[in-house]
Amino acid sequence: MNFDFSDDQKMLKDQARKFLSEKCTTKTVRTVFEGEAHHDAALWKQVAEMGWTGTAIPEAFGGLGLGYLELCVIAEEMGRALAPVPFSSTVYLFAEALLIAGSDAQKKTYLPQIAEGKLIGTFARAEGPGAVLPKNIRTTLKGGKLSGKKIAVVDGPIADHVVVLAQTSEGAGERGLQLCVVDLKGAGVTRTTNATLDASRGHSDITFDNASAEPLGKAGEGWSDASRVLDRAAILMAFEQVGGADVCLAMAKDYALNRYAFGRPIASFQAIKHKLADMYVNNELARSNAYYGAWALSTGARELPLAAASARVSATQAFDYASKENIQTHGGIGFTWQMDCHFYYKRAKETGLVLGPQRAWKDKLVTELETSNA
Amino acid sequence: MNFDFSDDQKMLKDQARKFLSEKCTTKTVRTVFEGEAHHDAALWKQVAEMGWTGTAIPEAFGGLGLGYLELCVIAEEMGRALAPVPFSSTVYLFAEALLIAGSDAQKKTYLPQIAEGKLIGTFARAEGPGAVLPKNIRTTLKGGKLSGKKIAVVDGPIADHVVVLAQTSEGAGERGLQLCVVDLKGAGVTRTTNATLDASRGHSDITFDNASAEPLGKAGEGWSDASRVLDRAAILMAFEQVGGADVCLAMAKDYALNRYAFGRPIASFQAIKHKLADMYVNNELARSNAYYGAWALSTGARELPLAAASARVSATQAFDYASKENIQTHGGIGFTWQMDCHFYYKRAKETGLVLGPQRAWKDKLVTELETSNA
Amino acid sequence: MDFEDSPEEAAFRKEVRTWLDGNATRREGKRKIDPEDMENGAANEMAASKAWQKVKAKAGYARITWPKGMGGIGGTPMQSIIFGQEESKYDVANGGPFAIGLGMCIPTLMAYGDEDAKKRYVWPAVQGDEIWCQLFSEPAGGSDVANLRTKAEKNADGTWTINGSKIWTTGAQFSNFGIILTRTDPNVPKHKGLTMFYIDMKDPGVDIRPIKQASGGSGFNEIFFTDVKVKDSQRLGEVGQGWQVALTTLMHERLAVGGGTGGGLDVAQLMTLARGIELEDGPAVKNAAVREKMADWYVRSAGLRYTTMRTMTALSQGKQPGPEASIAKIVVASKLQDLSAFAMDLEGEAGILMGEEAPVGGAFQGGWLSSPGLRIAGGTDEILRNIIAERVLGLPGDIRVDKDVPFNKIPTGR
Amino acid sequence: MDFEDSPEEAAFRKEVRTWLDGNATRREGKRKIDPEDMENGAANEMAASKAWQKVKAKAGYARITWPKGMGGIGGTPMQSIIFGQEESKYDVANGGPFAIGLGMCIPTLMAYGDEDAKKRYVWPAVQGDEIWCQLFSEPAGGSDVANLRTKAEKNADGTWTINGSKIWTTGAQFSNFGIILTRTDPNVPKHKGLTMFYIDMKDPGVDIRPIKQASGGSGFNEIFFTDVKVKDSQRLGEVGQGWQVALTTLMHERLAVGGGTGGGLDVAQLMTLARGIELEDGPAVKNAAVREKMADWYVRSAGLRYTTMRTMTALSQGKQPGPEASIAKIVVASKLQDLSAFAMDLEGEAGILMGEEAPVGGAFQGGWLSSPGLRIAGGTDEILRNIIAERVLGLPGDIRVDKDVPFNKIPTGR
Repeated sequence: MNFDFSDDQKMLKDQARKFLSEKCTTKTVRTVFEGEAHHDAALWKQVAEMGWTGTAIPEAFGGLGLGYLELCVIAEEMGRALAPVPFSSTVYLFAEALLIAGSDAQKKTYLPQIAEGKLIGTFARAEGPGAVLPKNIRTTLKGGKLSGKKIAVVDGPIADHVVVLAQTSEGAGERGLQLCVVDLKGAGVTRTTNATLDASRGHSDITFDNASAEPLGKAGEGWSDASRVLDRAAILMAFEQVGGADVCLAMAKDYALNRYAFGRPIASFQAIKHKLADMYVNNELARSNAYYGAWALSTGARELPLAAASARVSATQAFDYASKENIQTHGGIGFTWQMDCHFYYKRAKETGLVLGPQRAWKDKLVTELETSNA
Repeated sequence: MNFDFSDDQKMLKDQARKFLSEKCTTKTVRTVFEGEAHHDAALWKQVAEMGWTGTAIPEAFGGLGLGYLELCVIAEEMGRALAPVPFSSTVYLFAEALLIAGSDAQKKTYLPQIAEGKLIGTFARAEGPGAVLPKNIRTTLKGGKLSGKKIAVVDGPIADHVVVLAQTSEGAGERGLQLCVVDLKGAGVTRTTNATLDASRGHSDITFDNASAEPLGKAGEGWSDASRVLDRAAILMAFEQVGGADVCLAMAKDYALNRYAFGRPIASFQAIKHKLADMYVNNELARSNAYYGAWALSTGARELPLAAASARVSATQAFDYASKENIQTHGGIGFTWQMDCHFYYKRAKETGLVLGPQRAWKDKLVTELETSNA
Repeated sequence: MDFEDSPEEAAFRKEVRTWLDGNATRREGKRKIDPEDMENGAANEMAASKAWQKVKAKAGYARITWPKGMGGIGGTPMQSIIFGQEESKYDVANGGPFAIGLGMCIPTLMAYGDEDAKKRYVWPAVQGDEIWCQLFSEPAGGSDVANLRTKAEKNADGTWTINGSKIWTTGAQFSNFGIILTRTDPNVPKHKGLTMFYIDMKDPGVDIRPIKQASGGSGFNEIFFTDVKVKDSQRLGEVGQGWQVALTTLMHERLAVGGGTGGGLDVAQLMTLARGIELEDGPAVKNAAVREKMADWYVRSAGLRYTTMRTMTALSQGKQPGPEASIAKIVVASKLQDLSAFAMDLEGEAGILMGEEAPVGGAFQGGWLSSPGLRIAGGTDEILRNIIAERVLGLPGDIRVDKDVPFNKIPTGR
Repeated sequence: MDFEDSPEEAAFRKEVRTWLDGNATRREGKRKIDPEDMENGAANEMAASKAWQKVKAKAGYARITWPKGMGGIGGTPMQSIIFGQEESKYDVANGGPFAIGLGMCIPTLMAYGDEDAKKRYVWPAVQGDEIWCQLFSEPAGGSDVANLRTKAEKNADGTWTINGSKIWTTGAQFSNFGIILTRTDPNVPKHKGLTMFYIDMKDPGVDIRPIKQASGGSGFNEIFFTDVKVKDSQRLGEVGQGWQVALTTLMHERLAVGGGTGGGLDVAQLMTLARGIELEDGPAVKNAAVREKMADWYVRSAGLRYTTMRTMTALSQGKQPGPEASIAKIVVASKLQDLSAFAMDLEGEAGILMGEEAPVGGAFQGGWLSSPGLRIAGGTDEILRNIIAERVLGLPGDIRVDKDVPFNKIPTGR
């Protein structure tokens, strides 16, 4: 029984924390949040130089070939720092889509560029509000040409390429779905930047009008390919969420210990003590679920889909609770723009929706349970 | 604007409380709870002598003809006292079924007996676990003969008559449903007493084997008749539940003020203070919803079904919370048999299930909302 | 039990309607004003508010419960509720900027100010020529309001000099005057060393800076006072009696804020959304999880609505209102946060969008962004629970370690 | 990261299996014992427990972490977990009645008892001949354990006389001995006037009465002591040092109780129920509200399961276990109450039925009835949150008004 990260992995985590605590302060986050840019290009460059974008990419494709456990510890630190860089979209989504569905040639084309930090990639699935269902995918792929519209694509404004879930024959539902890669600088692609809750990340609607697209994986397998991508991304994102939730708890604790009311630290009032205890419980449960996800991801276990849904739901709930009760613990000052609390409140929601809402993951989780103890 | 009970109604309430505080102590409840009997016959006799069973029955049928607001204030007191008598089954269910669907002759036959306390009646709908749906009503009524089985009928062990929801032609669903009255002492009726959570009330399964039954209301209208009965009963029961919830709050408050830990009343710890504040909020909201139900019931307003569902859901939630957190406030001693806390915990659940579960009422509530702001 | 006016109430309502018909025009639906705008004092709306206030003052409808000639008719609380119900059906700018001044400051002035002050300030405030703000909260205060540090020092000539800062002040930027709670003696226990004054907000020593909130808006201000001179005649109440004076003022505040309904965002809007959204098992409005939530929130909203009716009934019977305001804010603030988050989850990936791009015009994102503030402003959830526990249920107060301790000896954080 | 045994662990597991195969028979599914019965000491199960305990003691598997010859093999905590995992697959009565004695009482005796006492009591307890119980809680105590009144007064001949009562004692009715915390000096602060003894539970002055619980069972006892004489040699630790001694004992308790999983009633059983129940919109297992709840509870159960694995990993790395036990009980107890109530609501009118008549044999009614006790026993939800806040997060303790106050001057309720 060794349900823990190795000493090397912990060392990598410490390095990542040290690096980010220097290069990615909340001032860094605030600059992107309040500025025009959708990410911190300098930080992104350095992250790539550290080799992090290639952590789980096999050496054969220019990566470090370290594996997913290493990527998990880095993800947690990126989450703690609210790093305003297209890491999750490029590494958890785009790169994984290629690893799952890409041909050898496609991997050779794109993965090395990701490892070198030369390519920002993302993933586009939703076309409107509500559940993403096979029959609701109206973006069509025909003869290498893509037409349709995807909404709220994370890092859309700055991405070079996008993997798109598209329909190859109207009305075919799941049977007709296929993934494809599109160069966003190519003809027939229009991007409109979204106004979103979390301005420290960029999002955009992307319209395709006969844009050139190269198929990724087989027609008819687009839905299951996308699900596998999301399962992996959900686990990595869960580490970002757990990292963020832990920072919220630390902020709330630090404030409560140093803020005095009625002559005593507010941390001595049970209303605050028990609030923070609940945060701690949620965060620990979320961390443990994320660990199980990490194990499943790193071993490619059969339990991966259930582990992914559990990690996703648990981490989303923990980050939501910790980020909102951190503001509450701070009181009025915590709701001011000048404080950092709201960055976490907003990132909690962004990370909780960008890979699909809790609701959908819960439904998926129970479906997995039905089959597992059927 | 006069959203309150009249002085006369309040006086009636005070009388009821005074009467019950003398005649129905928790010792009375405990005796029934621990004994063989399913109700306190002496108390039931006195309740009838007070005329309470005829409160809302028109004078023409031997009642006091006071109206539903008067019945509501009495219901609240019965709920406070956990009165172990077949009041709700006889008055809210059986009598209302007759008032809603009975012929003049039927009213003349049964209502005076109820007013005089000579008849215990009840209402039987469910035939198994899960939702009660028209297609699940398999008890059949043919040529004045009833066959089938109803489960967990409240006060079944002591009732003289029962109103049963039955199917008049297999597979007809709602179109075939009809209510009917059955004499439980008649041939073809078998009762098996249930072991239930709340031994201060009796429940039984009732099997009908070609038992004589007189139709009540029209065939095809049984479902809507039953719904109307339940709407009225839900409002009256909500007052019982609000009464019970308020007692739980009072018990918790009294204990917390007089129980000392660490040299101070436990009522001075925020964990307890805020728990009781939440109880208070829930109880006030439930009371207000119940008042609205009382208004709708007494005026026969169009909003009755929505008001009933709201009162039902709100009161069930309040009583559940207050009864369980009252035990928690008491700590270990509150979980002992010798204390009264558990009577409320169990009655909260009994009242919350006997007219159908919260879940079903919530669904009904939203259906009403859909039509109202359609 | 009925929802009808009593004969007297009906008569008054009729009278009010007649007057309103003669002085304003009815409108359908909501008046188009952005509260943020309002708070920032958008000039035109401000002008309209002042004009309408003047008309009401002359007719005695500005402060119905106040005496004749002071903007009132010596009416009952019920009558002002009735006026409010009717007024809300007309296209008028009703009262935003005057609520605090007339609701809290002027009553305090009337209770503790001298005759000259009343002559000078009450009427201009009533008819909307002058706006007042309330200056109690401080960065170090928060839930512990009396823990304030703004100093007022007495000068040789009998005047006072005020230095310090206040925070969370609504409408300071367009206020003419404010009542300010200051510390005049740090050597006595917290509540004993306070004194109340009123000041001229246009004094050069008063520096007003808007506070940007997490939601993006700036409804509140932080205010810095540098050597602000005030006459001793601007003192309200005795030296050292400031806390007692403040209690008069605060009595009204929680009721005022408590009214907040979270912008009316509720189950109705959730249902509108749910009707337009498809989930795995069909339309969201038919989804059992959505229906369960809608029911949970509906019974809480309905419960509050009918609790208010019980309060109004008490009022019309001449009784004191209960603690409903505290209940309302506890219920409404968390409901707004939970309901908005739930709706955004239904919207899915589109849930992160704001404004016009977002479903229902971003109503839920707006509610979700403002809800943390609603859970804090005018008493946090935790303070309100304490208030219910202590004032309604009569449970003991929290253990007080700062009791009888001189203010300057009370432990403070970093 | 893996779930495999380390080579050493694998070797030990193999060794244990071999031993078990030689001394017991494997079984499928759960062993049929009713915990209530167990606690009431059903004779046969008790005999079986004692017999099996003797076999384990001889082999050194009774207390694996203890030294050779004392029922152990000087093993690691991980090794006792491994033994437990393997033992649970065999049809043996494993250890119910000895848990408290060996887990709490005997370690205290070994730490504070004299050599004669250790010689006399340890081995009989280890091999199950003698059972011990723990006598700390009192009616006046509850969460405030040190607030106890049972008196021990020193007699002229150096012996002590104990009078008073204890409550919530598990297994007292079949215990031979107990360790008891008494007050020997009421004139000093609460924690300073306590002294620990061990006593003979068969003493005529010991009156044991079972406590009937709201759930119907009687797992606990109330015990009255009338002039119970004990020798000074039965004192554990110095006079007045009883609280320090008790802490040694209590350290273990919360871990013990915390393990409680609420009878294993969880999402799996809820799904079984949901598969068999029809709702308005079809099978309950397909109902979105039911699915949402199943997911909510599943992630909490799974989170606990994997948290335990993190703890075991820490153990196998020779680290101290964390505060998971407190987390476990907070999560499990409320989940049991909520999940059971939810299931009963699904059952509808049939939800009030108990036992065989009820769906799933009344499993959920049973869980619902016992859950309030689980939220209290071994530390209430509120106390556990305090423990996490103070011991894990390092937040300040509650304000202590009884600090430094002589016990007999501390305010008490009616």
